[in-house]
Amino acid sequence: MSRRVRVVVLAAGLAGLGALLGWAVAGLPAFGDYQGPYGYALDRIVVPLRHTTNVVMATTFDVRGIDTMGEELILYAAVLGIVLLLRGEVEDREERITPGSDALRVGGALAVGGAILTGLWLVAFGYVTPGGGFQGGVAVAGGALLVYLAGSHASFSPFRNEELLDPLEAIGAGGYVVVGLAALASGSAFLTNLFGPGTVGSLLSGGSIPLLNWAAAIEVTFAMLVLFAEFLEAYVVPLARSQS
Amino acid sequence: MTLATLVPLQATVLGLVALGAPLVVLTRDPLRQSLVNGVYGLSLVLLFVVLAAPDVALSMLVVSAVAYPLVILAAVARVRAGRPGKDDATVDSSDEPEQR
Amino acid sequence: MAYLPFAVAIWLVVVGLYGVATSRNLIHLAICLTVAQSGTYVLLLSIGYVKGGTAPIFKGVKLGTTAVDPVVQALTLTDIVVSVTVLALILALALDAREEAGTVDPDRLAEFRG
Amino acid sequence: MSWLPPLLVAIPLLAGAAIAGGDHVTPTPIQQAVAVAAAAATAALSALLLIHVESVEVVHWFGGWKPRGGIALGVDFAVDPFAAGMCLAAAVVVLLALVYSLTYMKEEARIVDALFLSALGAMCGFAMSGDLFNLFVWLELMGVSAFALTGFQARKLGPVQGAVNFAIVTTVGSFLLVLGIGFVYARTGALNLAQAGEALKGKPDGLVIVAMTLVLCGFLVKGAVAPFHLWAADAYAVAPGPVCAVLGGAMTDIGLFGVARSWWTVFSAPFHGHAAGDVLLWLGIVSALLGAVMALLQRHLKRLLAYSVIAHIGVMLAGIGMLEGKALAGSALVFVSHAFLTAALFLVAGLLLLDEGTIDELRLYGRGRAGLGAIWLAATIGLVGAPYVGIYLGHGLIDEAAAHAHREWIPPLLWLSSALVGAALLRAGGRIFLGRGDRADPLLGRELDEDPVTRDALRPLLVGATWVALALGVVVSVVPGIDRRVEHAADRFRDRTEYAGAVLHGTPIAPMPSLPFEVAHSSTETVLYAAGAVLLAFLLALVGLYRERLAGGVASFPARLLAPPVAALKALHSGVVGDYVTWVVVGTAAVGGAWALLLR
Repeated sequence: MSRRVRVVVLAAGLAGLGALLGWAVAGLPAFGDYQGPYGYALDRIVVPLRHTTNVVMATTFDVRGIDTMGEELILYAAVLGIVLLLRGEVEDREERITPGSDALRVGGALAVGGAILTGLWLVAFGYVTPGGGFQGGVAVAGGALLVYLAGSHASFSPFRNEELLDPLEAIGAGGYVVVGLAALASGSAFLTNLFGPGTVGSLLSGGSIPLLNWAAAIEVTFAMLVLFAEFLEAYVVPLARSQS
Repeated sequence: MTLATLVPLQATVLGLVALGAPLVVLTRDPLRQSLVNGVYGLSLVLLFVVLAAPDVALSMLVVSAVAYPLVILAAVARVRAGRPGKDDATVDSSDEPEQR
Repeated sequence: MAYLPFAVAIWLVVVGLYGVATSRNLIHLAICLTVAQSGTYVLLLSIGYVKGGTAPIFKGVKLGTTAVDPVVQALTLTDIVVSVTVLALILALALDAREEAGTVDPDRLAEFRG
Repeated sequence: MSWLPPLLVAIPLLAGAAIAGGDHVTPTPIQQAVAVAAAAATAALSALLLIHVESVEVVHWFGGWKPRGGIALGVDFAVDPFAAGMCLAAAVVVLLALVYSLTYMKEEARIVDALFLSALGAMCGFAMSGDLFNLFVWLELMGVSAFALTGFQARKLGPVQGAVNFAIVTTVGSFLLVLGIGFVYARTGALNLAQAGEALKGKPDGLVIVAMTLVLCGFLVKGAVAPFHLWAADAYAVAPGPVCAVLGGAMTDIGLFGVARSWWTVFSAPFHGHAAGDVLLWLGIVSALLGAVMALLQRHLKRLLAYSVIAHIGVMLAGIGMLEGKALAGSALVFVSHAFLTAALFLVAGLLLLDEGTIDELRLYGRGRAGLGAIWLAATIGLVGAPYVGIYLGHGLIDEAAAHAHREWIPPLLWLSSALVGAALLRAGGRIFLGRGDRADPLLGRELDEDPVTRDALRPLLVGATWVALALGVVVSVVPGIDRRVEHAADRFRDRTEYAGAVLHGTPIAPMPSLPFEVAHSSTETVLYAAGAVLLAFLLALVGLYRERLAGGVASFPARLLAPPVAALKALHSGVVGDYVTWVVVGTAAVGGAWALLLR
């Protein structure tokens, strides 16, 4: 198809798709009138059973924990794939190192500390208040990357060490599966919550939820680090310099 | 927050999101687009907050403030660095005749 | 207002798909994909919204308070992670395209046809 | 035995993580042993599960969140013979591909083992899952593993294009699926298939029609059904042979499993009669014929095979779309045989690349080794469905179902598709292994680049894996008692009430009657159709080989007549992802429109 024909055909198709979706929406209850039983039941069952106050995270890591296992492995497989796609071609790259100014370093270090602390806090309290392994993991990885952006390349190098990152990432993804298998080995269903529910709304609530939450956090943090490192290698620093 | 203030707020944020999407799509230069996309991401964060979904809002926040920009900017930089001097990463208006 | 959020969700999907199908740059295309996907987030969250409901987090909120649906929020979280991974994968492929073909224009990548 | 299903997912996924994580410290042989052992264990456990579920439905509720009062709280795996059989087929295909890869894939690409395993875990999860959103998660995991497996040889334009088109089109397909899931959830408040089906009983309206369109089209994109199939040929053309074996043998076809599963557990509840199935039937027939014709126009072997996969997927979808027990059983048998035969053919293509450095039909003229030629010929005969070989029995069951439903026009179309695919494969085989026929054919287009294999592969191992795949695919039609058992399993698969009872209330299912172990007999029509198809395949192959040498008038007439439609078909498969996305959008709108007209 030439581009012009494509746009015409596409417009017709999108009009049709839009009409279909509109037809479906007309059959929905009005916004805010949702009455489905699933979420309602979870809102009432989960807190007494698990003592975690964040029902979304309890859903993510316990009630529908298998979805999250799949999700962690999606992230894992995607990062493996990206490594496979990108690592080959940048082998002969030259190392480009820019020493940052002292002020930049101090500021960078502070920002890094802040981001990493925020990330860890998000992970730690994820199943009590908003937050969780994914959100915290991305924040921690982002914080670690600020080191790189602040220009002190040397201090970022541990975060680029494949021999360190790959096993850690695998421990996060595999750890989730192992927690699931542990329950199976003890005679319960896969991913059964094995520990007592603990105190309502505290860090000791939720049984296995904190374990899975931390496994996810580890997986996400190191997946993101590998991801960023693969993409950023030797490119962002020159970019930052050329734009400053 | 009472319903009286929440509903107009939701409508406003929905309007922002609805306006943001075509802006992102129609910004054809990837570098500029990643900035517009960042702003669009923040409007989504606001929307999720007013839809009582703080966890999703947080996710969207870290994704649109950390993950997307880092990956996109790095990709843009690498695409541009690929062939020095010739910046055809942003060529999008070159509607040269095609034989298809 | 009764159907506005759903209409916005459809709009996002349609606009995003338009961008995907007409894009001349894989990076642009990948971002358009995330826009279309954001339509799915808005749809899911709007479906599970309950008027006057609090967030489904019962820290300092009495159990049994009307809350919005937690399930759609869990689904959206997964959906967001998927979107990040797909974006990164497509960008990695775009970089390969740049490397091997010297272009990131999907219309010019047609080595195979027929 | 309810502890078994999660293992089919956990074992390959954990092994995959361990392999990739230990990449820097573990010696290669150990990694490879772990990969092969994990796939073998998955296959063995699948077989065990398959035997066990003959007369029970194994339901596993993750986290022990059992349903309360008919409301599913957690996520379940519900395993019937079809699900377990799907796992077994996928595990065996992946196992063969892994063994083949040991010495075939590039040394630095060892991570592919981990990706193979994550794809296997995802396929098993998809086959067993009883939850809509969980299906989406496994579908994504499959996709993400496959994108990288497809594109990692990206040292050329082609692989990049193939992987880009694959990734973008299937991602758009998954948006459709998520939207559909959202609408189902909005209406029923359920993500569990059984519960959603119960809630939709007898309530067909616009929302349900659209939800069905989106969910099924999402799966059809994955299943490479026309007009959603365009990505497949590009992706297969560039993936290494063993990856293609997994893609074409199991991972694409599994999209149809999603169609069948979601139809018979959810959408068959609100919709009755044939109207809904007819759309699928026609999509299947169009795919079968379009794929077959496109296969005839290829000279790049993996691209040819990709279109052959599309054609056979069309046959399977037609069987599903007839909504009959026998026809569904036929589709399942076609799937099993096709999975192994296709894998064998892709593995032969990989070997040709290893031996000769190319997989171009014309460049390989007379260069293929005789041993490979034997495999190629046998697999082709099996894929046509000669009497009692390969997909024959599956075809036969579809024939019987068509006769039973007084739709006698269906079988000839499906057999024609098989014959055309067979002709394409035989023609390629004739040139490559016998060195017969014209040395040029303008209809086949230009040559495409393919990187030669640079490793010292252990050739006997590769040939051995290929023979095993061939043998498994050929014998399917003569396994004693297989037809009655698959039919029984198909009837169980179609029984929504029984499924819902087993999943939501733990009601035991009806026990399996004791079925005899005898080789299936098929109707006279089927024997005739099969013989005719084989004959037609050979005739057309000869025409394809000697077209130029035929008397001037005979040769030029069809060429002149065929040129415009051939050009149009080739233009349709433009290789441009924008076009593909456009067709996905148009296709979805058209399918939804058709259902809107038929079902209201």
